[in-house]
Amino acid sequence: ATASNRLRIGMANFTLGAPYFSGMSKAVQEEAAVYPNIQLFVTDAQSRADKLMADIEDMISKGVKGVIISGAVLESHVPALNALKKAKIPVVLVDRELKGGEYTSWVGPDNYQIGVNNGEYIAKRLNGKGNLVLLKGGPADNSIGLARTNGALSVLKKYSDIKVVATGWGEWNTEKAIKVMEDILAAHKDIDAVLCENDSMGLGAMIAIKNAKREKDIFIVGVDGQKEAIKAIIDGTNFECTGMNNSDIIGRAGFNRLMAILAGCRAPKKTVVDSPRIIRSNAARYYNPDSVF
Amino acid sequence: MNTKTTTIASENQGIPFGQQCLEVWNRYSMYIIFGIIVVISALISDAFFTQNNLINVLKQVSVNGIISMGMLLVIIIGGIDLSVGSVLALTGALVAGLQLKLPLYQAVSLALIAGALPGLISGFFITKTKMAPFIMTLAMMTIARGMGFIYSNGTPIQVSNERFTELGGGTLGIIPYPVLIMLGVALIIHFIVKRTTFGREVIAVGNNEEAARLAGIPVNRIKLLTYTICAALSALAGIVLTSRLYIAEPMAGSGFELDAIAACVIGGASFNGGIGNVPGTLIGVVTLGLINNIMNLLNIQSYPQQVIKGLIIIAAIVARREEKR
Amino acid sequence: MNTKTTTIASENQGIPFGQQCLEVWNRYSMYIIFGIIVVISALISDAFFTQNNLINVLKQVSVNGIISMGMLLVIIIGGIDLSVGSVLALTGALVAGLQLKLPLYQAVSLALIAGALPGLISGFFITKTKMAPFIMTLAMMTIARGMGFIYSNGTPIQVSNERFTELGGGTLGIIPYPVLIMLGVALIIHFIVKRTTFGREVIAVGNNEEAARLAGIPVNRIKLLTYTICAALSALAGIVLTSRLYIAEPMAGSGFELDAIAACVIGGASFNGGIGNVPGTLIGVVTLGLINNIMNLLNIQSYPQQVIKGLIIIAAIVARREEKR
Amino acid sequence: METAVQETPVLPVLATHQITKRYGATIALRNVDFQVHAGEIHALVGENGAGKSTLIKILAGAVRKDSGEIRLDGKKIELQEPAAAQRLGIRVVYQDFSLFPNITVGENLLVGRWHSRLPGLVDWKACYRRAEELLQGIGFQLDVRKPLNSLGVAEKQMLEIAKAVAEQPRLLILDEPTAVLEEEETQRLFGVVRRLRQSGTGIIFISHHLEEIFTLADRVTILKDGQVVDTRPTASTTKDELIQLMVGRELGDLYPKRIRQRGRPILEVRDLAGENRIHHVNFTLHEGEILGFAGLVGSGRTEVARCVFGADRTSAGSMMLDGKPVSFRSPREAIAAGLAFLTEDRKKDGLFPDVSIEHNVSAASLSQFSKLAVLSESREAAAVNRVIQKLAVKPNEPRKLVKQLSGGNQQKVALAKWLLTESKVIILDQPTWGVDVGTMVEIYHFVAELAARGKAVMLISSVLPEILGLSDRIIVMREGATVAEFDRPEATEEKILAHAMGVSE
Ligand SMILES: Nc1ncnc2c1ncn2[C@@H]1O[C@H](COP(=O)(O)OP(=O)(O)OP(=O)(O)O)[C@@H](O)[C@H]1O
Ligand SMILES: Nc1ncnc2c1ncn2[C@@H]1O[C@H](COP(=O)(O)OP(=O)(O)OP(=O)(O)O)[C@@H](O)[C@H]1O
Ligand SMILES: [Mg+2]
Ligand SMILES: [Mg+2]
Repeated sequence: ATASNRLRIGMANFTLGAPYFSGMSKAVQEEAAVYPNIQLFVTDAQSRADKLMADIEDMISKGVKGVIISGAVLESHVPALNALKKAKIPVVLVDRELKGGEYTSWVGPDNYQIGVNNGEYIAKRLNGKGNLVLLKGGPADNSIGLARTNGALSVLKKYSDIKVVATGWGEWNTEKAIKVMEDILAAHKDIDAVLCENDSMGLGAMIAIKNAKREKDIFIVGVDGQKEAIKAIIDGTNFECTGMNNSDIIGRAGFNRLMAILAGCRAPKKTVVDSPRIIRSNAARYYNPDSVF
Repeated sequence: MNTKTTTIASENQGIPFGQQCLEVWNRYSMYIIFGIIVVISALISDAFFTQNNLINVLKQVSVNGIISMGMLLVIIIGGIDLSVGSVLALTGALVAGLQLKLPLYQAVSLALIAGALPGLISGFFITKTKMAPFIMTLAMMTIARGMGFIYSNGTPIQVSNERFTELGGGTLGIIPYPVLIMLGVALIIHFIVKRTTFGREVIAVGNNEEAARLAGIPVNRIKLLTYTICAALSALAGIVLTSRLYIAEPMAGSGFELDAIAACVIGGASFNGGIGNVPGTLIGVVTLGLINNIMNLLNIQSYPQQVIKGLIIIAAIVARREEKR
Repeated sequence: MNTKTTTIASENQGIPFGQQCLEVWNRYSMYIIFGIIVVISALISDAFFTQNNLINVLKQVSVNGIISMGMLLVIIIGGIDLSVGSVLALTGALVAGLQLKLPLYQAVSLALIAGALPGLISGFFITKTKMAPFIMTLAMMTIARGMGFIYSNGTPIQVSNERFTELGGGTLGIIPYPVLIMLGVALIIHFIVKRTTFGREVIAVGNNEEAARLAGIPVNRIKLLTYTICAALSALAGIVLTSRLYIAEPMAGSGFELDAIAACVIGGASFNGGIGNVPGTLIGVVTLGLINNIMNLLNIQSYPQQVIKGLIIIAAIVARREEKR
Repeated sequence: METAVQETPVLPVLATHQITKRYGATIALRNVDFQVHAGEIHALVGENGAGKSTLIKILAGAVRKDSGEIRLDGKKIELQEPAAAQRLGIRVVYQDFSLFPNITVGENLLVGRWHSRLPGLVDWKACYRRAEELLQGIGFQLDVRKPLNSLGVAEKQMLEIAKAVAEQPRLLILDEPTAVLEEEETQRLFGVVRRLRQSGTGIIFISHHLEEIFTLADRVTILKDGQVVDTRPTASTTKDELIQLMVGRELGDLYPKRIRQRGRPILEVRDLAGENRIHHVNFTLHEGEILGFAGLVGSGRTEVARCVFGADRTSAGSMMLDGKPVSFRSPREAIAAGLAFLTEDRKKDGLFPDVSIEHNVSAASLSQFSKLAVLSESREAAAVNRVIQKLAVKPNEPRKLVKQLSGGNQQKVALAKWLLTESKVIILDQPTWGVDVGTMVEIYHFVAELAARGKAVMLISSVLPEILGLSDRIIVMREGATVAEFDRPEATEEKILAHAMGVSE
C-alpha cells in the first residue's frame, strides 16, 4: 500500500509515562502492525487535557478514519469528542469511559466492581475485624481511584470492626508510596491490611513493610495486575491480591472494536472487560513475564 | 569632541559586510529560524500548510500564549513565576465552580480577581522580604495547586453554560476566540512595554533595580503589579482553557510554566532581566506549538518527540547566538 | 593606626545586645527554625520522636539529599539544573537494564558514566554558547526523559539482583545505606567546597565570572565539571532510588529538581551565585522531609499538605530574613 | 571677596544636624553637622571609608539615617526613598554608575521622568528631543537613540551628569565624578557646575584629587572615621593642611624618589591588533621599569592590556616574553607565564564581593597553597596576612566580606591578589581610581618598590601627573594605536596631550 491509500488510524494516549498506558498503546500498535495497509498515529498528551485535544486536532488534520482514546481524565475531553464527532470520525475509548461527550464504543474495566472484589477479599481475609490502611493515588486522576476505593468501602462498611486507620497519598507511584507507607507504619503499630488504588503503590507499600519487618502482620491488596505484582503474589509474599485490569487485553480488544466499526459493524456501545481477582491460587495463569505491564 | 563623533560615524559606515549580516542575524534570527521551521514543515508534510491545521496550531498555543505574555513581564523585570500553571488550574476550578451558582460575568470576574491574588501575594513577599522569585513562586505553585485541589475536591468540575464554552470553542470568522484573546493580550502587553511609563519602568527595574530606585521609580509597586498581571493573565488563560475543555481539572497546567519560560527565552528575553519583547515571545510560543504539531503530523513517536523537542529548543537558542557581553 | 584599631574593637563591644542577637540569628536561623520544627513535631505526634521514624525520615530524604549536593554546586556557580530528575530516571533505567546483562559493578559504573554525560553536555553548551542554564537544562530535562523512555520502552524495569537491592534496603547497624551514601556525599562536597581549589574556584566563578577568568581560573572547565558532578550525583541518586524500589520507573524523579533547589535555598544558597553551604543544604533537605513526614503522621490530607508545605517553605525563608544589600 | 560671601546671611540650602549611621559594628557616620549654602560648591574630602558616600546616600534618600535631622531651605525633611529627595530637587551623580544597560542613551536620561501627553503614555518624540537638549546643555554630543551598551565609561559619566543637572537642581551632589574623566571633559564638567553655582544651586563635590578641590570648591569639609573634622574655605587652607586633617599625618612626597634601573627587555609587543579597536601597538617593557601609558579616554589602553593578558583576542601582531614568542589564549596562560593584571573596574571584573578578603586575595594563586587540589588553609592565611598587612587593608580582618569594605580598601584587596602571584610583568590599569590620597601615596610607593625589585610595570592611568611622577618611559596612545614614546626626562604634559589628541604636528 502506498502512503496515500493507507488507512490512517489515531491512537491518542493521555499519557505514555505510566506503564499501564504504555502497555495499552503497545498492544494497539502490535495489533495494527499486523495490517500492512494501516498507518497508526500514536500521540502522547503527557497528562495534559489540552494537549490531548491538540493531538486529536492534529490527527483530524492528518485525515485519520478512526481514533482510539486511551486513559484521560473522565470528564475532560468533551471538546475533543465533539471535534471528532463533527469530523464524523468514530471513536473507541479504551480503559476510561469518558463522560460528557459522544463516543462510538467503549472497552474497559469496571473499577467500582474491582473495588468490590477487593473489599470482599479483605473482609474475608480479616474475618471481619482489623485495621486497614488506604493508599490512594491522588492528587491527580482521582475519579478512578475513588471508584476503586468506594467499591471496596461499599463492602467493608458492613463490617463495623474493620477500621480505616490511615489514608496515604502515593501519587500512583512506587517511590511516593514507600515514603507514605513508611510514615504510616511509624504512626500506627497495629495494621492488618493495605488497600492500594494501584499495584505500583502496592509494590511500594510492600517494600516499606518489608523494611519494617512487618510483612507477617500486614497483607496488601492492589489493582491492575501489573506483572511485578502478580509475581509477588505467585512468590507468596504479603502482596496477596489484585484485581486484574489488563491493559494488554483491553488495548487489543479496543483495536479490534475499531476495526469492526470501520468495517461497518454495529458495535456494542459498552464492553466491560472482566477483571478477575488474582490471588495465589490462580496467579500463575495471569503471569506473563514478557508483557509490557 | 567633534573629531570623536565623526570617527565613530565613519566607523559605522565602514563595518564590513559580514559584520552587517551578523547584526541583521542577531536582530532577526528568531524570525529567520521560525521561517525555516515553517518552510521545512510545509515541505515534509502536506497536512501542514492547510488553513485548518494552521488555525489549529494557533488555537493550541493560545493558552501558552496568554501565559507567556505575563511571564514575559516578569522575566523582563528580572524575576520568574513558576506558579502560573497552578494559578491557571485554581482559576479554572473557581470559574467552573462559580458559574454553577453565579451569573457568568460575575463568575468570570471573581475568578480573575481570585487568580490575580497569588501574584499579588508572591509580589508582596518578593518585594518585602527580598525572597528569590524562584523560591517564592515555587512555594506559591504548591499552595495554589493545593487550593485548587481543595476547592475541587480533587475531581474535575464540569461546565455546561453554553455561553461560557462558546468563549473557548467559538470563532469570529475563521479565527477562534482563544486566538483572538491571545493576540489581544499580546497587543496590549506590547503597547504597555513600548509606550507606557509602566512598561518602561518594568524595563528600567529589570535593567538595574538599584538605579531604578535611585531614579525615583517605585520599584516595589512596579514589581507587585507585574506579578499580579502575570497571575491575572494565568487566570485568564485558566478561564480560556476551562471554556475550551468544558471542564476544570485540578491538575491542569502542570508544566505550563516551563513552556511559557521557554517561549520568552526563545523570543529573546534574558534571565538577567531588562530584555524581552512581545513579537519575539509570540514567535517563541508558536515555534513550540509548531514543533509539537509537525511531529504529530509526521507521526513521530512520543518518546523521540521529547528528545527532538529538546534538541530543537537548544538549536533555536544556539542559532540565535546572543551577542557576547 | 593604633588608635583606630582600638576604636573598632571597642565599637565591637559597644554593639547593642539586640543587634548581636540579630547577627546570631542571621547566621544560625535555619538551624533554629529547624529545631523549632523538630520540637513542634515531637509535641504533636508521639510517633515522631521514635528512632524508627527518624531513620525513616533520613532514608526518605536520602535521594533528594544526594541530588541537592550536586544542585548546590550548580547554584553556587550561579547556574541551575532542571534536568536532575530525568537524569535520575534515565540512569535508573540504565542500571536496571544493564544489570540484567552485565556484572553489577560494571552496570553501576556504566550507568554512572552515562548519567554524568547529560551534565557534561549541558555544561558544554552553557559555557560555549552562553546559553542560560535554565533553558539549557530545561531542554536537557526533556531530552533525558525521552531517552529514559526510549531505553525502557516506557515500562518499569525490575531489579532482582539481591546484592543490588541490598544497596537501597540494607543497613549498617541501624543506619540504612542510602543515608550513609547521602552523608558521605555531603561530607565530600563539604570538603570540596571548603578545602579544595576546585571548591574555591566554583565560589569565585559564582561570585564574579569575569573576575574569576581574569584571575586565571579556568571558568569554562570549572563550570563543565560542576554540571557534570551534578549529573553524576543525580545518576547516583537514580541508582540508589532504583535499588530502593527494586524497580526503575521511567517517570521517576519528576519534580525532584524543585525539591533540590528548595533545599539549597532554604539552606542559605542564593540564586545570584557565589553563596551556599553544605550543612545548611542538608538541613534544608531534612526540613522538607520532615514537613512531609509529620503531615503524614498526622494523617493530613494530600491537598492541604501541599498548601501547608508551601507555607512552611515561605515561612522558613522569610524567617531567615537575609541581610539587605 | 571670600569673607563677603561668608558674612551674607544666606540660609543654607542644606543643613544636617547630628546625623548618625551604623552598619552592624561599623559606625559610618557619627553626629555629622554639615551645611551647604546656595551658590556654593562645597567639597567633601576624607579617606576611603570616611563616610562620604554614606552621607550623600542619606541626603539622596537611598539610605536611611539612624538618627539626626536634615533641613532643606530651613524645612525639616524626611527622605524615605530616593523619589522623595528627587521631588525636593536633590540630584546625585553616584560613585557607581546608575544607568540602564539595555535601553537607549536618551531614555537613560529620562527614566522616571518620561515625557507624556496623556498620563501614563510615553511620548517618545518629546523624550528624545528633551534628551538632546539636556546633552547639549552640558555641551556634550551623543546619539540619543544609541543603546547605552555602546558607550565608554567617560561617556557614561557625562550621561550621569547630564541626568543630574537636567532640571536645575536645588542641591547637586557629585560623588567622585572626575575619576574616569579626561582633562577636557573634567573642564567641561567644571563649567557646568560653575554655571549651576551662579544660578544658586548648592553643590556638594567629592573628589580624591585635591587640586580639583582647590580649583572648584568654595569651602571644604573634612570627614574622618565618620566624623566632621573641620569645615573651612578653600582659600584659607592648603593641600598639605587638608592631607594632614584627612590622614592624620604628613604624607611627605606624593611620588617616591626612584633610581632608574632598567634591566633586559622582558615584554616586547609588535604590531599588535585587537578584534575591536586597537591596531599597530608597539612597545617594549624592561625589567625594573615602569612604563606609563597615556592617552585620552577610549584610546584603547585597556584593550591593549586585555590583549596582552589574553583576556581579549588579538587579530594580528606578535609578543615576546623573555625573548620567547608567546600568545596567550586565556588569562590563565598569561598568569602562568608570569603576568598580572589589575583591572580598571574592580567592581565589574576585579573582585568577588560575597567572598572574604582572604579568599579574594588568594584567588589567583590557589595552586601555591594546595597539594593535589587540597588547600592548606594555614599557609594560605599566612601568605594573605603578609600582603594585606603590607598594603594596610582596613579593617585588618581577613574574614570580612569584600563587599563590606570601602572603595579604596577594595582596590587594595584587588591589588593584593596580584602580589601573591609573584609575577614578572604587572599591568596596572587605573590603580588609584577612587582611592584616597593616603592610599594613593601608599600605592605609588608600592609600585615603585615592585619596580625596584625588578618587576616590569605597565602603568595605565588617566591622571597625567601620576604617569609623569612614576614612569621611566611613557607611551602615548591615540585611537587604538601607540603614537609616541618619551623618556621621562623629555616628557611634559603638553607634549603628551598633543600626541594624545593628534595635534602634535
Ligand atoms: N552596606 C554596607 N554595609 C556595611 N558597611 C558599609 C556599607 N556601606 C558602607 N559601609 C561602611 O561604612 C563606612 C563608610 O563608607 P563610605 O562608602 O561612606 O566611605 P567613603 O568615604 O565614600 O569611601 P570611598 O572614598 O572609598 O568611596 C565604611 O567603613 C564602609 O565599610
Ligand atoms: N567603538 C567602541 N565600541 C565599544 N566600546 C567602546 C568603543 N569606543 C569606546 N568604547 C569603550 O570605551 C572604554 C574605553 O576604552 P579602553 O578602555 O579600551 O580605552 P582606555 O584608553 O583604556 O580608556 P580608559 O581611559 O577609559 O581606560 C571601554 O570601556 C570601551 O568599552
Ligand atoms: Mg565613596
Ligand atoms: Mg581603560
